[in-house]
Order: sequence, then structure tokens, then C-alpha cells
Amino acid sequence: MTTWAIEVEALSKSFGNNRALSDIDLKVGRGEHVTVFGPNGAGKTTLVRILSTLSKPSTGMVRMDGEDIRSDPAKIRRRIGMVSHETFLYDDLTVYENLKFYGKMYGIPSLEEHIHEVVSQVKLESRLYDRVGILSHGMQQRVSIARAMIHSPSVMFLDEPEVGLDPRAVIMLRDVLESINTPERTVVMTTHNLKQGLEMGDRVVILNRGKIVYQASKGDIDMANFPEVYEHYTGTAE
Amino acid sequence: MKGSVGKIFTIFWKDILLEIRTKEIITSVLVFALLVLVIFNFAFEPETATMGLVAPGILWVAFTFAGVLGLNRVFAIERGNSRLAGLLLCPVDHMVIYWGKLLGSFTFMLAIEIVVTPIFLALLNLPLLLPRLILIIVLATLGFTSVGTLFSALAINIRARDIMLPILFLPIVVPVVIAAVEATVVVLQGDPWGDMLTWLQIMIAFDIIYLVVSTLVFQYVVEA
Amino acid sequence: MDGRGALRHYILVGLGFALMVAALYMVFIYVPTDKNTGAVQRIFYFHVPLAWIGFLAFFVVFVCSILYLTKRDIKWDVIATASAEVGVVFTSLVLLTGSIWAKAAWGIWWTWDARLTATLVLWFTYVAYLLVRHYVTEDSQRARLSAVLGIVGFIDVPIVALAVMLWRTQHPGAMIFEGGLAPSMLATLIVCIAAFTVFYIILVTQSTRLKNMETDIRDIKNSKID
Amino acid sequence: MDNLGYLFAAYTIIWAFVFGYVFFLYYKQRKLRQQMDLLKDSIGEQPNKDVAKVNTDDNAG
Repeated sequence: MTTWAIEVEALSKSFGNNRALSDIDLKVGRGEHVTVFGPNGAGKTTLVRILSTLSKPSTGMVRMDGEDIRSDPAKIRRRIGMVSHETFLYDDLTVYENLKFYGKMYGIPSLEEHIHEVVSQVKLESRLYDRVGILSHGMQQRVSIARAMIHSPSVMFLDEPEVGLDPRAVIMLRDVLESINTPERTVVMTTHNLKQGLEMGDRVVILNRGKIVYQASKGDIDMANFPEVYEHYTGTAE
Repeated sequence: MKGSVGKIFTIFWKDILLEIRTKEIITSVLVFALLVLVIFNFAFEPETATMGLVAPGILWVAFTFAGVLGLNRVFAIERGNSRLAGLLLCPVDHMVIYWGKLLGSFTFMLAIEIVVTPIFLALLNLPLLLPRLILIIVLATLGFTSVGTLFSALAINIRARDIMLPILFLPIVVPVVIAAVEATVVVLQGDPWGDMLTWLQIMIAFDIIYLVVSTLVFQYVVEA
Repeated sequence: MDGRGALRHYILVGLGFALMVAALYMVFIYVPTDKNTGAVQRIFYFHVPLAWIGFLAFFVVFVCSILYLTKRDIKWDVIATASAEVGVVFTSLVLLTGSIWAKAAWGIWWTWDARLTATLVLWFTYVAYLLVRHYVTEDSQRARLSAVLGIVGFIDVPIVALAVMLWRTQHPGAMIFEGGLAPSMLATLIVCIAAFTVFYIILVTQSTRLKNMETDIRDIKNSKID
Repeated sequence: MDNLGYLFAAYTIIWAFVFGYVFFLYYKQRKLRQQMDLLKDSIGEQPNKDVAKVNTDDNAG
């Protein structure tokens, strides 16, 4: 068994002749929390989609726990949780029905207990039987986190989860995200938000135009200077 | 394998639940199908002699157009909030998603036909329950939805999807429409089983071929 | 185009031109007028090859679609499009010339005869194929979705043919294969088929080359913007 | 003979379509060549290099 949760080797992705990612090499250790920064169009979402088996790489290799993710994608998907700015939820079903649907799709035993557990984690017990559509966007995002947690994934992808939320909801979301940000869970997060990204990551990667242009461990980063570093590598301020 | 069947039904049940909540597909499509029946009765002189020949055509035009309308919704349900991504992230083979959605669209279409057919037969003063007609409807609906579910998934990726689904769907289902109409003629005229056998065979062949092919190619429609 | 490609291209064009001249000579001068239907029977020598090549073109789309989905090489997609375009052009001609023939031979422009109907359905299927290509902008997605259509559409051909054949038949086609055709007529038909096959190959290779050129130019433009 | 009119019509349509398609290809080719020459000028490449070459050079530089 390797110690790496995720290994990305020489990964490239082209859409037609348009290169979204070129020659990405990245290793994420078990339990490590990596934050991927980058401006719009840098390839962050494409990277997360490939890592989560939603999209196929054009060339290169992705391994999760030492296994090629393309050999048995269904098996790999069981270990993956995903929160994006889209919630994946059905507005016309209740919180409970949404979680039950996804729980069944993941084949979770003793699902009832699990649903109550994840709902209390995101502090939405009182809204369990409300339709998702009537909840505020911030609450929906918390339900989405509960959805992603339902099968206790060992790897969590957070793809710009804070996009479109108001500042109060972002603070609440951060608390919830931090509560799931446990040491044994591998987390890969993409974000624009430098402050939050730095807080949550052990390691920081900057992606620009489909290439990794900067990598550093949190300890090596001068926090105060980081916005300038970011601007230097991407040509854009936050 | 056993788990897969369970998950097919999980997807199916989720669609049923959504339909019970929103009543989006069945009510609107049902009204539409009934309207087609009525409009066609204005278009043709309701003389019994000609009606017997035209009626099967009217029924299947109603079902075909109603089918397109319903199929448009099948994957549209998954479009908002990137729900399709959520489905594709589930630890199941993509075939399971195809079959789950297929089961839903098949059931919805059948539900509409169960209501429309007796009304249609009543308008023609025929017995309201014709077992052979039920067989034809089941076979044709399976054919429609096997291709239609695939195209519905395909159409959500393209611009002008509302109009593209019928343009894609209608030429492909021509054999089913022909076979269903001809077989219905046999039933309505009370001709023997043997006369409709060929048509049943064509529909069965179509169903099997498209269920297999759609199951195989569905993954290419939803991957990115 | 490299030197050898250019040479091959000129040989093909030369061959196609020679065959087409031979075909025209045979159709209008060499072959005798048909006793039953008269001069209009000469439509047949172009109508049948067009139909054949149209069908061949869609078969090529089918094969290229499978190759694209298995190999994921965009070149198969480009060939498939080129072939579908040529196929639609030829099939349109089949429908039009068939219709003119029907008017002359049977006194009607259109009849829901089996082969006419099947050809019409085929035409609709591949017009839809080209429309979908038009409506999807992203290259790999377009290639993927249209490959699925190229497969699903072509599989329908035998079922459509069978269904409409049982539905009604009125077409004079079968006699070609029942020895009802005089040797001179058969020879003319064969030359015409050969001429159109070469012509098809030229059109598809040229169209493929142009599509590649278009992509290259777009890429250069995009990379210049970066 | 009435028949000949139909024959004439059929072959006219065939050739009109075929020439139309060939002309469409030719027109497209001419437009693309113009664009390519324009691009080559702006890149400052030798005009006799082919497109693929221009592409890689551009990426390298």
C-alpha cells in the first residue's frame, strides 16, 4: 500500500484542441488537506472532475490509494465525497428524502441513523422534513455537505463551495467544513478565497492556465505576503 | 448485480416521488395527448367507415408526440443544481442510471396510455379493454422509451434541446410507429392473431436491439 | 498536404474525371434506350450509384463513430462528419431524382413505397446528425455525442427497411439482380458506380482536409491570443 | 418526347448539387488559405511552412 491518497502523474486534458490541463503532477498524502488556488478558467474544476471520475483524462494517470481510478470507477467513487457550489439536490424532495436517495445509491447500511448523524453535523435537524427548495442557499449548501458525508468518504473534494453564498452563510459553511476537515480525511479544496483556503489547507497549490505554477507547505508560506505571491503567479489579484 | 437492481429501483422511486410532488410530466402530457385525439377528430370526418382506418393512426400520433414531450422531461429533471453530476458520482455503473431513468419514463408513458386508450376506444364505440392492444402498447412504449431515454440524456447537452429531441427521436422510431399502427388496425378490425405477428416481431426486435445498444452507449453520452 | 498526398490527390482526380466522362458517354450515347420506360430510364444510371454511395457514406459514419469511441482520436470524427455531409447531399439527390423518375414512370411525384420511405427516413436521421453537430460547440463533446448518433442511427437502417418493406412495396429495384438488365446496361451501371465511388472518396478527403485546416487555423488564433 | 424533359431535369439537378457542393468546398478552401496567409504574415513565419509546423513553433515560442 502506498501512503498517497491521490497520485496524479503527467495528467493532461484537452477539450478538442483546447488544453484545459497540461502535465499536472500532484501527490496528496492520506489525511492531507490540499488547497488549489487559481483564477477562473485555470482548470480547477476540470482537475476535480477528473479526480472524481466524472471526466476522463486525455493522457496521464490518476491513482487513488494506489489504484488506477479508471480500472473500477464505481469502486473508487464509493470513497469520494464532493461538494461544489452546485448542491446536486432535488428541490422538490425533502432534506430527508434527498439524503435517503443518495444513501441508498451508496448502499449504506442502517441508513436512518446515518442520516440523523450527518444532519446533526450540519445542524439542520429541525429542517429534516422540509423541502430543499424552500431552504436558504446557505442551508442548501449545508444539506449538500451532509449529502457528501452520507457514505463517510475517505477523500473529500470541495470545489469552490463558497461561490454564491452571502458572507454570513460563508462563515457558517466554514465552521461546518472545518468540522468535517478531520485529520484522517483527505481533502482537496479549490477556491478563490485566499484566506479560507490558507486556513484549511496543509499545503497550497496554485493552478494557472492548466499548469501547476506554485506549490508550498503551509509552514513555508509567509501568510501576509501570500496575496502578492498569488498575484505574481497568476497575474490577477484575488 | 443484485445491488444494481436495487439501485435501478432507487432511481426509479426517486423519479416517482418527484412526479407525485410536482405532477409535471403526467398531467401536462396527459392533457396534451387527449388534445391531440380531439383535434384529430376535427380534422377527419367522423364517419365510421373511414374512422376505422384512420383511428389507429390518430392514437399513435397522439402517443408519439406525447412521448416526445414526456421524454424531454426525463433528464431535464437532473439538469438543475448539477444533479446529473451527483448521480454520476454514485458508485454504480452508468448502465444502472440508464435503466433507472428508462423504468421511470416507461412507467410515466404507460400511465398516460392507460388513461388515454379507453377514452379513445370509447370515442370509437369499441370495447374499452382489448388485451391485444395492451400488448402492442407495452411493446411500442418500451421501444419509444429505450431510444428516448438515451436521446433525452443526449439532448440535455445541446442547444435547442427542446426541438432537437423530436428531430432525433422521430426518424429512429419510424419502424415502431409503423408496426404499432398496423398491429392496431388488425386489433380494431378484429382480425386473427396471425395477421399481427410480423408487426409484433418487428417491435420485439426493435426493443431488444435498442435496449442493448442504448445500454452500451449510454456511458458515452453522460461522460465528459 | 505533403508531396505524396498531392500526387495521390491528382491521380484520384484524374481517375475520377476519366471515369465520369466514360460514365456520361455510356449513359447518353453507348447504352440503348429502354423499351418500356423510354429515355427517362437513363436517370437510373446515376440514381442507383448515388443511392449506393449515400448508403456507403452512412456506413462509413457508423464505422468511424465506433472507431472514435474506442480510440478517441478526433480524426475519426472529422472523417465521419465529412462522410455524413456527402451522404446527405447524395441522399437528397436520390430523393429528388427518384421523385422525377416516379413522375415520369408512374405519373406521381411521390409514393410511400418502401425504398423511398426508407431513404427519406435515412435522410432525416443524418440531417438530424448534422444539426446536432451544429448545436454542440465543444469539440470532444460534439465528437462523442455525434458518434453515439452515428451508431444508433445506422442500426435503425435494417429495421426501417424491413418495416417499410412489409408495409408496402412498389419499387422497380429488384429486377437489377434478377438478370432483367441487359449486359450493356449493367456495364454502364458499373462504370457509373465506380465513377461515383472515386468522386465520393475525393469529396470526403478534401472535406476532411479542409476541416483539419479550419481547426489548425482556429488553434493558431487561440494560441496567439494567450 | 415528354420523357426527355424529366431526364434533363434529373441530370440538371444532379450536376447543380454536385457543382454546388464542390464550389462550397473550393470557397471554404480559398477563405481558409487567405486566413492562413494572414496568420503567417502576422507571426512572421516563412510562408512555405505548413500549418502544423507553424502551430508547434508557436507553442514553443
